Amino acid sequence: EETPAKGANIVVTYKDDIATLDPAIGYDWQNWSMIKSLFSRLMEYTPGTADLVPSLAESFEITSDGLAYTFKLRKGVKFSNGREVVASDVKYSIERAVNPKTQGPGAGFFGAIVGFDDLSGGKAEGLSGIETPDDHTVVFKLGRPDATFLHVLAINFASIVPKEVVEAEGQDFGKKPVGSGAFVLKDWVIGQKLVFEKNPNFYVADTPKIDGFTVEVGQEPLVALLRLQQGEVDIAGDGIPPSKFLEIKNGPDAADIIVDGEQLQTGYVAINTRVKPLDDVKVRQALNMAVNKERITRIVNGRATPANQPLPPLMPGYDKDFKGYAYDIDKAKALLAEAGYPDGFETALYASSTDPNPRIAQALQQDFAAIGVKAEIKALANANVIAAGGTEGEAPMIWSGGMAWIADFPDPSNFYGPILGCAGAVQGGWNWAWYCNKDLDARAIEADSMSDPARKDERAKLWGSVFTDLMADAPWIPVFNERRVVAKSKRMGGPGNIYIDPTRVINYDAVYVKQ
Amino acid sequence: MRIVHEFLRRPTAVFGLAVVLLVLIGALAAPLVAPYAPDEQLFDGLTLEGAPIGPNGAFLLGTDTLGRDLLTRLLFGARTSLIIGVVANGTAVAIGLGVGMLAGYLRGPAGNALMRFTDLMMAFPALLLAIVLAALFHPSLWIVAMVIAMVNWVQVARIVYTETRGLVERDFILAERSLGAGHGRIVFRHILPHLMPTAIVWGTLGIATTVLLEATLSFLGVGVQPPEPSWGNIIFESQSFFTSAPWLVVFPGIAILLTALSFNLVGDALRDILDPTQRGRM
Amino acid sequence: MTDASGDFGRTDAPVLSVDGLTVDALTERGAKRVLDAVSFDLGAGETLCLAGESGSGKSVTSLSVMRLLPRASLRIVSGSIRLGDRDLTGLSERTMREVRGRDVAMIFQEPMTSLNPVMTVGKQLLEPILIHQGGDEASARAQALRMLEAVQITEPVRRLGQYPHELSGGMRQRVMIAMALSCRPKVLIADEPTTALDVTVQAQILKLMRELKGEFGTSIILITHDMGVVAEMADRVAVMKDGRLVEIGSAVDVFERPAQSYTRELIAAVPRIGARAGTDGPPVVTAAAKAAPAAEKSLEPVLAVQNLTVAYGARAGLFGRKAGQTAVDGVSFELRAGRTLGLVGESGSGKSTTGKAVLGLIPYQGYVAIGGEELMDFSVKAMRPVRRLAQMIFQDPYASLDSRMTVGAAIAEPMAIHGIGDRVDRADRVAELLRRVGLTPDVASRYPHEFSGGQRQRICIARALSLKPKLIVADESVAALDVSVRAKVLDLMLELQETEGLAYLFISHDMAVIERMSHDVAVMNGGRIVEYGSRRAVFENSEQDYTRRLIAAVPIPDPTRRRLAMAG
Amino acid sequence: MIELILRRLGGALMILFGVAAITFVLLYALPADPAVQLAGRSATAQTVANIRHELGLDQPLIVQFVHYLGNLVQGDLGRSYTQKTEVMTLILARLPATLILMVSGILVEVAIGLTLGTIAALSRGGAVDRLVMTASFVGVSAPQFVVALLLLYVFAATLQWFPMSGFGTVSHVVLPALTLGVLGAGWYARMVRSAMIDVLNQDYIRTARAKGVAERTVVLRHAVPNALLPIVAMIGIDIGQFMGGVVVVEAVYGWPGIGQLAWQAIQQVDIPIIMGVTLISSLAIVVGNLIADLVAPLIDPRIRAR
Ligand SMILES: Nc1ncnc2c1ncn2[C@@H]1O[C@H](COP(=O)(O)OP(=O)(O)OP(=O)(O)O)[C@@H](O)[C@H]1O
Ligand SMILES: Nc1ncnc2c1ncn2[C@@H]1O[C@H](COP(=O)(O)OP(=O)(O)OP(=O)(O)O)[C@@H](O)[C@H]1O
Ligand SMILES: [Mg+2]
Ligand SMILES: [Mg+2]
Repeated sequence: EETPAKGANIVVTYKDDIATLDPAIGYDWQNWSMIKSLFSRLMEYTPGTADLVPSLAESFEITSDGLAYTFKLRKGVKFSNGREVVASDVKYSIERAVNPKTQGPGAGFFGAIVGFDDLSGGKAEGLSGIETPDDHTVVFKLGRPDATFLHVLAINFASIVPKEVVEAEGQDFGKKPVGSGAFVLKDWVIGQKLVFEKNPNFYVADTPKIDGFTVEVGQEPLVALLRLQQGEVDIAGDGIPPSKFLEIKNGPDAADIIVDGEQLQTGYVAINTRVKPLDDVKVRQALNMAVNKERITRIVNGRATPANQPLPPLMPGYDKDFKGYAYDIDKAKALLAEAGYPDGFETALYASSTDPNPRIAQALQQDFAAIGVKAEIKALANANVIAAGGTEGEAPMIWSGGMAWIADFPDPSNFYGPILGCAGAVQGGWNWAWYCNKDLDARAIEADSMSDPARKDERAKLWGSVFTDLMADAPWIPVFNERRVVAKSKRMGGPGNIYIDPTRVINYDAVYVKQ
Repeated sequence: MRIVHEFLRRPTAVFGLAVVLLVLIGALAAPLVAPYAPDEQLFDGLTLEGAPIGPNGAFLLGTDTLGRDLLTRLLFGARTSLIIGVVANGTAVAIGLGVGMLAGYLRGPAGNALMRFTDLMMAFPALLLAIVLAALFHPSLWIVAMVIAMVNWVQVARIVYTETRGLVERDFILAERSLGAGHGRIVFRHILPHLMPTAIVWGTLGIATTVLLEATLSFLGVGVQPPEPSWGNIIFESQSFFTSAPWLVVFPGIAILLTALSFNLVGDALRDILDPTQRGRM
Repeated sequence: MTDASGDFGRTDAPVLSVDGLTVDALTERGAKRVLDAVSFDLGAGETLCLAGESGSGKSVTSLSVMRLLPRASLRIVSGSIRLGDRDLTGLSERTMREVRGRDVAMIFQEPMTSLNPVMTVGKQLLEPILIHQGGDEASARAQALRMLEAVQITEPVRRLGQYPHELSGGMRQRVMIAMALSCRPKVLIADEPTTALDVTVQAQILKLMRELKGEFGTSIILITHDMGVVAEMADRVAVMKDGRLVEIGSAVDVFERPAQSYTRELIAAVPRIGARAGTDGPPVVTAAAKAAPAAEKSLEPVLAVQNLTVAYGARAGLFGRKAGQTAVDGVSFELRAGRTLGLVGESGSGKSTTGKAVLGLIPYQGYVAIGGEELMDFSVKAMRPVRRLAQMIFQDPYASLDSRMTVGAAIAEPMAIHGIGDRVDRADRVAELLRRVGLTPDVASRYPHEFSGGQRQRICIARALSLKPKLIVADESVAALDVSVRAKVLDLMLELQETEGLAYLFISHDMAVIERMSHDVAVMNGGRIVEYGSRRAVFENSEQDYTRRLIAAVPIPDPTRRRLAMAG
Repeated sequence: MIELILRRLGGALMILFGVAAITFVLLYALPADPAVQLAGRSATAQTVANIRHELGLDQPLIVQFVHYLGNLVQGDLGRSYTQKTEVMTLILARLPATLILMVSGILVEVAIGLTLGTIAALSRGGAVDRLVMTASFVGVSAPQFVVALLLLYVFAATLQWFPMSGFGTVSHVVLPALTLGVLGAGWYARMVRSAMIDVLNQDYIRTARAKGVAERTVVLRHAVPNALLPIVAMIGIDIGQFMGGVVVVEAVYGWPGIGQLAWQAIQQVDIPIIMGVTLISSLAIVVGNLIADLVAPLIDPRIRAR
């Protein structure tokens, strides 16, 4: 049985610079886990799982109509500047996340709270739906029941920040964050490294298990891996590049170095339902049947599992009995002929230009070609693909790889609204299939109002049916669920799932060095 | 006739020409000589784990990370790369020659304005310009070629400008003016031929760099689009594989180097032959 | 081969003795002999002049002695070069380096380019002293200063810290001499040391060399194609032709009793100043003109210049307008058909600038009219009719021909520019012009570099003639040529003047040439015409010191006459 | 001299203005919308609109530009969209690394180029010459990433002579500088070769030899300084290019230079950073050329006279 070594410091690398550690703004997978460790929230997940537990909140109560949540705060929790966390900080932090001036991307998550529209529309300064009867009690009033609300309070945007520091630092708060999480930021050398140190006063026992960690940025993944093999680096944050994967996987240290596990991710092709001839459901079904997903997973060296529905297997509501569209070229051709395209047609497939996405796009292209569909590849920078996807009638098909990141929280609703619901099918939206099914939208709302935890399973089932029913219209080709593969040094200990935590990627609070 | 004769007497030049012709023929006859289709992802082109296969009997130069035959892709890629390296780079040299020559010859306000414009273009980050231009005019081979030309002419213009300034001071240009020669005649008949050595050097040295620049653009998503192969993007796509699948970098690298070198050998020979003062010398 | 040293009958052992020196040039088509068994001795304190036409092997001889032949292309095949008891041909490069600068030193033709432009004069002067004599910087500096004083440079201390471009040509050549003599070499080889200099400066340098020779006891090999300089300087003369030494003997012997017809030709070709004293105008060369001496053809001037002023480098600067440097300042003259105006003056006096301005090649102020028409603006179009009347021949015939154009095309160029005739007509005219300047029409397809200097200048003349101009501005057009070639080109120009009625504005700093060619002479100094009149008046009764100095500085190709003058 | 500098600085301002204007228009023309990018996948249309408004992106181009210029005049390059930090801070943080890499890269480049070019010129037409000229082609055609990784594998991973990654000590800079040197030396070698061939044919070289100066000294003291002028001009150009960042080399060696910043900003359409880096590198090019012009007279005294 392993025991964590005391006083350890580890090194983590990333290629990209860390944009910001402001919890109201940070929204990429690198800073996501760091923000998690710097700040605390009312709710949290048990490390390595998707199980919600109260965190900064000691306890909470939900009214039976699901429209009011009352939280009792833990006493004596201090920000790293020494001040105690009180209820008004919670109110301030959420309001700040919603306030347009903050330019935060997460405002929409709080849409259920009363007063949201006024604040985000600039008509009010605060959220009337948050009340603080005393320093240790917070009450949220919702305008509609929201089954995901507890998850919402666990996402980064709901992190608690000290008002006086935020106001003093202004926009620089993201570089000089002050929170009440497991770690504090000691030093940030821009473009080089961030040094995190254990928060000795953290309210969770035995957490964190290391004294600190240093994030080195600007590190090419290939080089990071080399350094990891030599013991200079403990966690290669960007994972193992394709060119090295097999070498490592088949190498002698594989078991010690590689952590490989599922994540809440689905790689898909969005088929634009508003572009001819893709507006014909038969055509979309034919395309679904044309894709040889087995071969595509081979191209990513088996680091993925073929998918047949939008939800990844770990997500509640995943239907493991659903068969989806099997790979069947003859049937696909027949469907195309039925739709009036016996000789296929020409279209375009957009993809991110970072490896391996152009390769996957080319594999898809070859599969489409087999049924006569000539898809021109447009491998562009992410920003350009996103722009094309959000412009009506622009991109016929988009391969999502490189732009679809992990779910914000482990709930099926997070996989619907913006990317498959009517609300996302707007200019600048992320519903690249431009799929809008009012009926399904209604069912989604229905599912999300089942906020009673007792109805959890019922809700999951309802959600699952939304996704499987949607596949009849085939707005997506679910291609695979990519597993996350992290490389860690041999000295790192702990179960694999704290390195591929479904809600935080790397769980810095939980990782440790073996004695 | 004399040029042909002189040319054939130089072994290095003949070697260069042979390689250039070989590449050209390879490019043109790619569909006939290539063993496979250029974007055919062969089932047996990848190991079961999805790794590319090294050179062997079936795939003379190995396969790439999608299981395509590398030799085939190099042959087809020659088309793209020749267009980029020769046409795009050639256009850049031509523009540079034109602007530099005009600015150097005109002097005065017009020449100054031209040179300030060149300075401005020089101060402008080339890659950014390339990215934006390519993003605006959806990337296609010819667009990419023109974008590269737009970016690369500046340095040529600078050098040509300086050289032209020197030429204009020379007696034979003065003599030409004293004969009443018009500007066009002086520029095209008398200055231009003297700039050919510079043009040839840039034209050949720039081939390799432009071919690689195209690859950088592809990587940014503004280059030639997959699956269309180019030597540059073959390297770029798989450069991180160079320890696990070195053939993916080495062969296209050799192709670029050899082609650029051969053009250079041909260019050097032509420069010597076309320069009458060099005739008969070693 | 002559072994002429014997008949001079010196008893003391020669300092340097070259015997059977044979050098091959390596070309693509095999070896080409450039020096063929050259032998001569150099006595102590003696000045030996190597004369001969361009390409005869003078420089190769001197570079052989220094062992500085370009390794890739020239090779000593046989022969010996003995310095004292050592054969230089057999020395290692290392030992040879010790010889260079210490035992044998050399100065070159071009003072402008022979000094390293990015090194101070002082550093360059110190170099040989430190290399060959060792010692510390301070003592070397002291010696460098003494040398600068010896070559009579003004402000020697300041010069040490200056760069070559800050010195005049004459000063640079003095520095070269100081550098060469700084280690008191036994032999000084001077390859055309004064060719690039003004006559007046040349006279000073030659005088200096003579004085230093006495002071340092150095033997000198002086290479020159100027027989005047030979007469001025030589104890003995060696004449070279086509890589052979054809004649060697004492200066007086060679000048007065040349054994070879080639030597005679060389001496005869030298224009002598004062040769045309007592006559008006240049000699008549064509038979027709001799028969019917031309009357004044017209009174209308072909070229009229009034108050011509040219300033260089005037421009609007950030801090107000810059005036620029006035190169020509209020010059006036006129030139009639069939006549030659000689323009003389020392370097930088504004002669070329005047020449360019009257052809409208550079902006000017004042009045210039060609063929009675005033030049108004300088657009190509407006100037084109004038261009047909007036042409220019430049100093350097090579530089003024486009090296990438055949000479046929070059000669046809003016006709093409002015749209005269079709291809066939032009080809005919080119052939006719080539014949006219003494070349065969078949050379039309060759390139300039395939011709000798004299031939190139003929090509330039042919080009200038192709439009049948009335006026030709000839700027130093024979300065770059060998004496013998020069004489032929000058004769050609005279002949053309007689037959075509050309007017020449003849620019030269060589008083002897001006005397031979001109009807009238204008003397320039500092951008102004200081004296202007008929040639006879200017040469025989000059009112100006400046003019008299110019005339006096011209070396006279007669060893007896000049030395007497010096002694007196 | 002062007038020259003033005039050039005036010109530089014009150029910077031009660059700013062109960049602004080009970025504006890009189809990618920074607000959409920032808002992320889960954002509502309202959130996107809010962000666009807060960034001022909903204003007409000209208003945005005037606003930008107004701030620029006060030395304010704005704040990064993604990082919210002042662009000036971000650039200044990375400037030292960029400058160090630039200087050392150029040094290595020039050292290799100068040596090889000189050697080639001295053995003109010979086997060594051919070898060097071919090698210069290899340098020019080699993909940066591969060269960088190769050096890293050999000298850092295997031999462990140098650290693999990072910034701080002299040993950190060796490999990145070497990579840049190997890649850039080809151009220099070619230029030096032709300049040296020219110089070696000059009269003053013959003069030096005639003085008995050793061949080494002839080459190093007499020839090389005269061949430096075109190199200086080239260095001027290189300064600008390196200031814009050498993305690949920085990435491989984890070098905290401006290149990585620029690269990320381009991917994220972080317009203030792109603008800032563009302006800085333009400024560097102008300054680089100015320095080249100012250094030239130190190398060649003839230019001083002009
Ligand atoms: N590097 C060389 N390679 C081949 N041939 C050469 C070389 N240098 C000189 N020659 C040839 O050697 C011959 C003698 O040349 P040299 O320079 O000695 O003539 P010169 O008498 O000094 O003429 P000038 O008066 O023009 O200086 C010429 O025919 C010339 O073409
Ligand atoms: N392009 C130019 N720019 C500036 N100054 C010039 C230029 N050309 C000539 N000068 C200057 O003008 C003056 C006259 O020069 P010019 O060439 O007319 O003299 P020159 O009498 O022909 O001399 P030389 O006998 O040396 O040819 C000199 O002081 C010279 O330095
Ligand atoms: Mg000579
Ligand atoms: Mg002159």
